[in-house]
Amino acid sequence: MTTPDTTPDVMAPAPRPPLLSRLGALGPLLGLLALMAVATALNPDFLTVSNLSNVLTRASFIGIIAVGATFVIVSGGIDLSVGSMAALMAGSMILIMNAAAPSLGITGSILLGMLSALLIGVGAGLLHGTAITRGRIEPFIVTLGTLGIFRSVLTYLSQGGSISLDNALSDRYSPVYYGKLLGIPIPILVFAAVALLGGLILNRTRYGRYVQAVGSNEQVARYAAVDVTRVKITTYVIQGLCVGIATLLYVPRLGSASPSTGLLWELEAIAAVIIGGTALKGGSGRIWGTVVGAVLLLSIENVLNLTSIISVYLNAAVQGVVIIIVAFLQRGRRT
Amino acid sequence: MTTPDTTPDVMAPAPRPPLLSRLGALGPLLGLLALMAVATALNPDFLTVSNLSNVLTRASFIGIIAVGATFVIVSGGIDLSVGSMAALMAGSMILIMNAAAPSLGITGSILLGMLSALLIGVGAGLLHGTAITRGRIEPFIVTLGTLGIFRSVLTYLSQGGSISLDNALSDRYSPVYYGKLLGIPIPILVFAAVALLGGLILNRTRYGRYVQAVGSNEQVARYAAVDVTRVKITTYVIQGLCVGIATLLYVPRLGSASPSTGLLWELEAIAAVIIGGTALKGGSGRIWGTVVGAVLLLSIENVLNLTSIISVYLNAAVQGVVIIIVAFLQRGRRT
Amino acid sequence: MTAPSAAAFHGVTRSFGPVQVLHGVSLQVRPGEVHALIGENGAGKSTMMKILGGYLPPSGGSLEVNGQPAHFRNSRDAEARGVVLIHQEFNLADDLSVAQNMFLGRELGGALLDDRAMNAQAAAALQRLGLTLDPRTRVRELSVPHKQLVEIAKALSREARLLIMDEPTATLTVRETDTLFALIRRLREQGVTILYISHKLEEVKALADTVTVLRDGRVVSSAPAQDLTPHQMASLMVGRELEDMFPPHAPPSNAPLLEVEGLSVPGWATDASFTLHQGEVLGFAGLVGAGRTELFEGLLGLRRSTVGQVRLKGRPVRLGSPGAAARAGIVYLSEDRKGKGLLVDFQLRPNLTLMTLQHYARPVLDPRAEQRALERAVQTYGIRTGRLDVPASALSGGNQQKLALARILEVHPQVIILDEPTRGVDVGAKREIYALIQQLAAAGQGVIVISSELNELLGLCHRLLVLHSGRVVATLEGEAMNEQTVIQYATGLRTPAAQVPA
Amino acid sequence: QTKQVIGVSIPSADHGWTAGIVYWANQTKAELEKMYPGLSVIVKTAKDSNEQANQIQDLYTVNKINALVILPQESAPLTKPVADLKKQGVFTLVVDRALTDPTAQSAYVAGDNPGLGRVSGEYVGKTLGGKGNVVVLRGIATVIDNQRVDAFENVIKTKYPNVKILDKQYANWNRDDGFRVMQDYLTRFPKIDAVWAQDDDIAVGVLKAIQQAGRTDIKFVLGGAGMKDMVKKVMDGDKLITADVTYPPTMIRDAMRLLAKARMTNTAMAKSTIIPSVLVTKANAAEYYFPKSPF
Ligand SMILES: Nc1ncnc2c1ncn2[C@@H]1O[C@H](COP(=O)(O)OP(=O)(O)OP(=O)(O)O)[C@@H](O)[C@H]1O
Ligand SMILES: Nc1ncnc2c1ncn2[C@@H]1O[C@H](COP(=O)(O)OP(=O)(O)OP(=O)(O)O)[C@@H](O)[C@H]1O
Ligand SMILES: [Mg+2]
Ligand SMILES: [Mg+2]
Repeated sequence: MTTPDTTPDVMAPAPRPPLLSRLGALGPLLGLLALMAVATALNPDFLTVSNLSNVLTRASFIGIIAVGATFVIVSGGIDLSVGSMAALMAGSMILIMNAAAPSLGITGSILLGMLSALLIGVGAGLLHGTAITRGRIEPFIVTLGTLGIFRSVLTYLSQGGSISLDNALSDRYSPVYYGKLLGIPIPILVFAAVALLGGLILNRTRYGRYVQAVGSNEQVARYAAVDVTRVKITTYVIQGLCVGIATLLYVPRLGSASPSTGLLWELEAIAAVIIGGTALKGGSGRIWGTVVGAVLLLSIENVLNLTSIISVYLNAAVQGVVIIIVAFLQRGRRT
Repeated sequence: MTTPDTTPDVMAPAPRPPLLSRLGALGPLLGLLALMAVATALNPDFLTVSNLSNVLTRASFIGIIAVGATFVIVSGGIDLSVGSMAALMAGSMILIMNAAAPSLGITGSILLGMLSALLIGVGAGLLHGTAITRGRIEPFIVTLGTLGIFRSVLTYLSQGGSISLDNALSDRYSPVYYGKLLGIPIPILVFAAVALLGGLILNRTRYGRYVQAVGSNEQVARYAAVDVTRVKITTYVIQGLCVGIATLLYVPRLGSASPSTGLLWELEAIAAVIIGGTALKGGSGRIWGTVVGAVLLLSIENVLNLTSIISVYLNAAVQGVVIIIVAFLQRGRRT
Repeated sequence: MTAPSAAAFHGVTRSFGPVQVLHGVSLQVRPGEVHALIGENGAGKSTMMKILGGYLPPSGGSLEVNGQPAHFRNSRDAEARGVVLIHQEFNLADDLSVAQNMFLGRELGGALLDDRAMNAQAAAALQRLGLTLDPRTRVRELSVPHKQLVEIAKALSREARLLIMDEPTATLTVRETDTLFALIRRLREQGVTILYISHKLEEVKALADTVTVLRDGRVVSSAPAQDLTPHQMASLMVGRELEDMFPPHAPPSNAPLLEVEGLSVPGWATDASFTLHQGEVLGFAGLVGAGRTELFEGLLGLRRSTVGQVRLKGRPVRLGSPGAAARAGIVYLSEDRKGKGLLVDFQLRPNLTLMTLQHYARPVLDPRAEQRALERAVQTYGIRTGRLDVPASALSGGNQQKLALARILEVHPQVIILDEPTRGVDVGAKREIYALIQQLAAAGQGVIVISSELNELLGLCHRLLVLHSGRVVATLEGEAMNEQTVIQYATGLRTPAAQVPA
Repeated sequence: QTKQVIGVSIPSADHGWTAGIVYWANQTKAELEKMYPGLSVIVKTAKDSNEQANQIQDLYTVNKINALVILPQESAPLTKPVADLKKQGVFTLVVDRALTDPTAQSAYVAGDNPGLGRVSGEYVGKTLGGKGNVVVLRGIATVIDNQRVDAFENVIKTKYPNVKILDKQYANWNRDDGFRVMQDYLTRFPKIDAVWAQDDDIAVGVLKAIQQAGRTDIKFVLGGAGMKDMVKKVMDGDKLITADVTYPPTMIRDAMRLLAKARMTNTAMAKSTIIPSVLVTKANAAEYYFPKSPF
């Protein structure tokens, strides 16, 4: 560099990040494409519109929850309770709908039920966020606790059995899952909307920037006048809302809730987030990665259903191996 | 060298070790004592020797695994696979014992089986550690993957059913669980030994110091010429060994392994570690806290079985509430 | 030269990605001398020293230590040859204790560690620096100057033949600096060679035998210290004549801007009251540990504190949190750049705009407007970086400081509290920061400066408050505002009998 | 020759009984495919209701099944997905757990959960001579568990009012929980006459706990489902395991056989077939002993 004596040297125009790290960032996508290629080779039906639409529809539940989990994880937290929360929401929602139907009518009670699911989500999020920030308890512990609590309450409500939506309600409500708009199943549209909105919030709004800052270094964020407590609480509320939205789509599908509803969804959601390239320690993350992660997880399951090359006992092993391979493909990003 | 020429007057006194944070450090212990008081009030049988010995014996499995988990977590990692690993070990161990009995004799094959469990632990630990350090894959993902893989392999080996130890072997081996030494059940003694050794290693050896340094600041550790890769791999090996030891005690109890063996042990082990005051993000931790955490978790379950004050459906809710309360008691420690 | 050089660089180059930082530097360090290395922020001083210390490999060229070629793969290799580096950015594990950090990687004891011996030795090493500190304290709990002293003690406790100090005094006040210098001189007598980096040119003049000036990754001069005045050093560094460091200041108005009454921060400061006027630059002096940092952290709700009353332009305000303070127009620059100042993993742009995002939200953030702001700030504050899209951690220490300063000034605050504003900043840039402070004051804003450099405080401030053990012991202005008086108050040699109401 | 694709969707082998289901499903697949050349049988396992719902959708869209045999993880959540398949023209044979909407199932091969509870209740009541203390270990919180326990309690309450149920806790159909819950029961209740473990896996843990405590007040432990080890014990005249109540995983075999026959020979199949839960005692144990099954 030939430097003029006085003025600071002119900045080079920001060049693009190195190719390798850009490729690494595409890791999960590459993983998904590779999986799709293998799947199609194993069973050409994989690539049919109806199958792909099935897979995406299913990925919507975990995917929507995982969008919320991305916020929580980027901010440096974790929420283990999402599966139980979904179960509790589904159960309460159905009970409320059934109870309200005689007085409010079908549509009215469905709307009331939907609203109540979202409210439970907001409430749970506030509870988590407050216990974690003001109560200064580790997120892992708080949400492990509520994992037990939510599921227990549902078990109590259902007296150990299952809670089913009345038929009339079920018929009116089921298009929310089974219906299509412009040929695309509604859950996929909702998933896309949630992901887009999530991406926009995380990457293009003040709040999203604060979430990243808090996850990167809470102390610095605090000194920079970021209201860390509010930012954190809000991530848990977003998580709760996302679980609520996923439950709104889940209930019309199966029309019931039981103590085993949503079991282990937390692991799947967190796995989707991390396969997507978000670091568990927080600070940075990307919604599109999470979306790819969720689709990838559900595709593995789908492929296993489509083929019978190996023993049924080994399904989970194949899933495990694929997850590790995909994570390996995108490891370039890590420091 | 003594004081330099310009003797400075004594500086501000060393800041007091704040009483509050010292009390906070005792949080889990306080929690345990409170729980024991409540338990005794609810059912005086709680404090009987035989009940306490039952509780401690059961706590041994999770406790020993949690000692290993403390190393992993302090170093900044996580191992989700411990439950599946235990199941795989138990199954393999039994199969090996059964197969070897005719040729090696009872005692020989028991020893071979025990050795093989420990070797599986070491192997799994090496696998995890290597994938995480050299493969640069998030620990969460690696061990989520092997969680599926280990359990699948066991399910395959058992064809979904259970694998049982032959009677002759079982009779010879069962004292390892049911036997007593100086009136104390062997699992409790082993737990105590593992905890003491773990505490010694973590707090009083070079290696333990490096584990903390790596978890606190990997870069600093690297600059101090700590072999970060080896330190990390070793924590997973220690975890594997601890799971192995726990399995050695587990198998003689029921003499069988099945796909439900060790389910969710990972959550219990991590919960024990964190209730004990180790931060999930790594850097510092204490084995005695982990021990208290494990005993506490198992005591909650025991108390619930000893009383019928509330609906069984709500057991998990009570557990959740107690966990959160205990964590709240020891929150003083957090920064 | 008869004896071989203690250390020598031969045409050493170093690049980070496409950006070349060192352009073939050659340098001889005579054994047993104190050799100062000076240069503007980002000139490449730390990079050179990291290479010598075994922390970074060179891209080209070669090194010699004691006449023998040196190819260090890591710092352990360098230490084996007696080369020890004290980092500019602290290199301590927060969760470990002071003693554990000092002995990390070379613990005492056999199979079991001998913590008692390590604690004793650590305490002794700290004592040599005049610091009485429980070696079992976790580093997380230390203040920045104390971390600095621990970092120094850590290096001193190793058997160094060649000791590299990268801005060891950036946050130390006169007394600690004096103690350190006494130590350095003793080490020199014992034949230890010292490579010393500092932006405090008076110190360099007082201490060094030889001064080497680095500019843009090239050595521009290497000469005996006695041949250079601090002013000449500065001119060599920036490559042109520097005018007066401190621009003349306009008198402040009499209108009070910020009035604080009865501020106490438990354990740190007791019943402090002061008034900042519009257009005033108010200094806070005191020794390390006097509680200046904590006082203002308390004021902004960053620590637990109690306060009688705070008035801004005569109106009572409540400053419960940094957010409330920022909304009221009060901002604070932390002395702890790495821990509290910058998001080191983030790029420069989000770092700069973190406190002013509302200006870029319409309502969706406009990264291009942010980028323009960054380009402006880079110009205004002279932030030197090869590229704009690097993480903040890739900036040199002084340039990180400028970025942190730029962030809080983006807020256009009324009251600006600056804790060590020129920490690690080169003379040229320092001058610009001083000018900026005067400009802000001239525009009617109020500036509070906390600094370890007495010169800076004396040259910059209208009035000076001295803190001792958490109490305001003096308010000085005019004639009374001189080095001797300040030191007397700060060390407690003089008591606040003559206190003027602030 | 008719060509038929039968999909079989069952829970994955996560405890003894489901392992038996998986085993018999695979055995029967081999048997039937050999017997009927035009037939192909696809066996799939699912870890939860949600996955099972996905799975039967995949079986329809991709594997193009004509008939489905399903042993639902849970009834309620699978009712809708099965009903959908039936609407698309797939013959749906539901095994063990009846759907909440009976019109969703073309045919039903039923295990008899209330029956299991009833038979168990009768045995416990009668063997105790109408008087004594019983502890109950439940399974996992599901409808099945409720049906069994309700039927059991009902028999005890109405027919044996002097038999006292001391407590009911979940043991999650696994051995470890059986052991732990029983250990605590033993601490808590000084006198227990009989244990209803409801499931043979739980009973394994219960036996170990009793053995460890060395308690002699317990007269017998009644499991359920017909696990081979337990049936063997009954056969051999074990002191504590005096009987068992079947809930045979072979019901999946029976269902598959019935369906294959009906489809391949184009005959109608009975709308509902009940596989009763029967009491296994020393007298009839040999009939229920399948040493090759994993269960
Ligand atoms: N890891 C890195 N990646 C990219 N650039 C870097 C990295 N480390 C340093 N640089 C660049 O190298 C140049 C020299 O940095 P260095 O830290 O050596 O400066 P310095 O002379 O010590 O400055 P200061 O006085 O501010 O401490 C700077 O422009 C800096 O941005
Ligand atoms: N009132 C006090 N009581 C006890 N210790 C004190 C007190 N004031 C200061 N200290 C000591 O000073 C140390 C650090 O103080 P610190 O350096 O943060 O103060 P400061 O005045 O902000 O320093 P600087 O002038 O460098 O900013 C603490 O570890 C503490 O031991
Ligand atoms: Mg530097
Ligand atoms: Mg300070």
